[in-house]
Amino acid sequence: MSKGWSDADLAARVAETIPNGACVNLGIGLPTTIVRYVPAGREIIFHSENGIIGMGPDPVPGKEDPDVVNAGKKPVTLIAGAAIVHQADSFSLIRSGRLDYSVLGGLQVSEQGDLANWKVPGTKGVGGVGGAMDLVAGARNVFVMMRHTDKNGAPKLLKRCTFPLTGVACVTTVFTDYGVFDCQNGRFIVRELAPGISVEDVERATEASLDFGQARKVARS
Amino acid sequence: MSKGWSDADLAARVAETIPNGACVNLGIGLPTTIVRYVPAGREIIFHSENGIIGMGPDPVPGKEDPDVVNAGKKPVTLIAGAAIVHQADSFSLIRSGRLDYSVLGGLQVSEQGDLANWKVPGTKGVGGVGGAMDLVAGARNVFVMMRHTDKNGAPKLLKRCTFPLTGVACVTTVFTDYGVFDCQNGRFIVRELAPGISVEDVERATEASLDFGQARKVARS
Amino acid sequence: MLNKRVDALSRALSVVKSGDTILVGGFGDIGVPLQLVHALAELDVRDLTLVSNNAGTGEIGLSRLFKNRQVSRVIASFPTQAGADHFKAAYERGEVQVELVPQGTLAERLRAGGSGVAAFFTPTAYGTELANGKEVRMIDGRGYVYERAIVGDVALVKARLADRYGNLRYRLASRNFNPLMAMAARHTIAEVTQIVDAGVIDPDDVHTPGVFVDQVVECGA
Amino acid sequence: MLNKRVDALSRALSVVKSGDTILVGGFGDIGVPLQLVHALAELDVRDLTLVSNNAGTGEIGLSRLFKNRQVSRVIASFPTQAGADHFKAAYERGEVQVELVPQGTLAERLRAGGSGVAAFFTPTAYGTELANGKEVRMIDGRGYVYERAIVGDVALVKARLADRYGNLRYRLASRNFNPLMAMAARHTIAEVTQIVDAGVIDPDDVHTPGVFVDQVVECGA
Repeated sequence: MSKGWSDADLAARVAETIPNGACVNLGIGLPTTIVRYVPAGREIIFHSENGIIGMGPDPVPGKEDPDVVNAGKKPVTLIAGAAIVHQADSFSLIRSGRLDYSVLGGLQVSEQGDLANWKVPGTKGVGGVGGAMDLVAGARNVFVMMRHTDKNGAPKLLKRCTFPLTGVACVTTVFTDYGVFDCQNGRFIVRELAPGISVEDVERATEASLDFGQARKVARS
Repeated sequence: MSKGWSDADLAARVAETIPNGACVNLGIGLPTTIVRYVPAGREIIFHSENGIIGMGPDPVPGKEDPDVVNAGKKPVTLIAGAAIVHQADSFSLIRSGRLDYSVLGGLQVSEQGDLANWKVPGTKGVGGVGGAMDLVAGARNVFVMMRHTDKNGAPKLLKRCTFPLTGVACVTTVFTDYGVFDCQNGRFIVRELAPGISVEDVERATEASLDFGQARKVARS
Repeated sequence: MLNKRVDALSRALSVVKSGDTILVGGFGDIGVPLQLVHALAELDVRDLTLVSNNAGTGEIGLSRLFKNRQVSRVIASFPTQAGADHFKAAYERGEVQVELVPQGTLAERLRAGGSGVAAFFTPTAYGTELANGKEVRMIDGRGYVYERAIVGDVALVKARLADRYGNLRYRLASRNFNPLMAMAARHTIAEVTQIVDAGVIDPDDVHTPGVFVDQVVECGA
Repeated sequence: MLNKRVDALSRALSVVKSGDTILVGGFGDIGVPLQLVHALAELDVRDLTLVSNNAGTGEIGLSRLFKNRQVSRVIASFPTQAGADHFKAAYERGEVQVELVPQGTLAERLRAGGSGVAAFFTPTAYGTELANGKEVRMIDGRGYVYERAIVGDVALVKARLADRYGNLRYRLASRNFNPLMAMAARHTIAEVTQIVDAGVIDPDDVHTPGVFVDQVVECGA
């Protein structure tokens, strides 16, 4: 199981992609760990849907402030220069294109860039959508961060999503334990393969159309 | 010319009508003087469309603050407990029914409660509407404060407005130098006549349908 | 003298009737007016429509309203968060209808309700099942969903500071939905940590102007 | 390190091109970023669409843009205020088209532009000539007018304080349209009295989060 990226590798890989000065929203779960991997010398403005602009590093244990939490209701900190807004202003920022990047988890991504990440059909209960639909509708770049296959080994990069959609043609790039995949013109362009992952590994674990381009050379060298 | 109310009388008469605790917007011109006539012991919250909630009395000469002005861009003061909001929140307050009273000037009012107060047809130029259309659409009670007739003696309480409308069926009560007129069910109910004004004076100076009710008795006694 | 202070939670809540739509501030359990909600759970009012981002966790807050079978309808973005067992049980018993709304759309519908805006077009949820049955419109080549304003009967909000006019100030990320709930209800009750003299909150520092607040109850932290 | 400070007005304004839509904060002359506007009047850019509540008075502020024949279109609620002689002359020369918008509708269209909301239904102006040719809709028995969002190319705003992130704080009623203009433009330049260190403006006291601001110029009072 040493093939491909660990969760920490993946978070670091996404963090590395985000340029200095960007405004970034981190979705619940794995994406929230990205805040730990910002390269030295780079300043990123982290936004949280509940009205924080300027989240800082994880709090020192015992120093958590109950009124400073992220979208997952986990304690966070504020940078000097943070701003608080109410939920409508927070989503004004999201929908009006002020988020350079939204990083979310995913259940399925289609080669058209559709994302499904809020509901598994057939599960009991009403489900919950939170802010995901607004984030994918509003952010300039939508990054999906997920395992390349589901727990049964079935592909999650698909020709068409079978789960209820979060957004249509909204995904920019998918980061998985297998590599980095740009979503363009109805196919995934393979930008990078994780260490130990071969072209064949990716082909075997992917249903969607793939375009290896220069990554094929890199992977085979 | 001692018949009827002076401008100051009129402002005092409107002020007297507004109950304790009401939130009130005062339009440009004559209505802004109402703030001087609030009866002792009564507390009124005065709103200004440019984002002030809680205007106080006129400033002491020489102590004007250039950043504290009313809708007419005249210097005003803030009470202890005032709040400032931006223009969108200021009009949220207006349109959502938080204004108990809006007091505006008028050019014409129809017996259906239509108000015309922003544009005289045939005058040169594009005109300016400001916040008047929002105020009459939003306030719970719309008070119009004006001379009973125009400068040529022509009636301003009409069967139908001939000038461009500010709002349709929006006026609650008209206060003129002749008296107080509630707009109800397609006619003006005369609530009160100003000192020295007779029923005949009002009938002669009014085109709209009038209902004197008990005011007729008062006027003739 | 105007004074919106009320000493007893139960007295403030006497405006609530069975069948009402109740708006409750908070995001997860952060910024929820717990004491007001707990006092509401003691009252014999049922068939409530509850509008809030979440639906309570564990044994506190909104959970109590579900446990007591007081809620017949929920409008929320994420009612199913971990620990929302009383909500889930009520849903499984078939007692509660749920309208699931994307979080930004929920915030915007409440702001519209508090702004006299009847409806709007948002890009969020276009092409997803949460737009099923809704009017859609192409505007400048992009798909938008028609969404209606939400107006509640009573809002329950939590703030840090208030004054006798009802001006409110929130603390950090506990602001979240509270200002929107306060705007969107016909009657707003604020549970606050501390009531201060009028003027202590600078006009530039008021988060929710008192004109949106009807009653204030001081409850400590 | 992120730093939105720019030392020269002219350098900040180098983003403006002929044909642009320019949003300018202020109500009358209060809160107008005079130095930015005066510097814009020195540049060889024309055919501008100007969105602002008013259109300048006397020889200062927006008047200069009309005097220099740089404006071909105005969207405003009250361009004809006393003293707006340069605007009036430009209008009479037939150089300037005017779209007259009720003030609350103007504020709301800007907020919508800054919120990713494409359009909305407002009760303001229903039944008046300012709704002529516009879509109307009956909602719950009341008439509403369909209004589109305004998005500008460049916003010029005036604030009291800023920090290097572009967080802004306004002073009293000079706030007015400034936060809305800042939200509604693709590029926002703030003229501020003073730039302070990051963290000096408390997160709860930020009026416009820096994510809506691209450049800050310190100009003194």
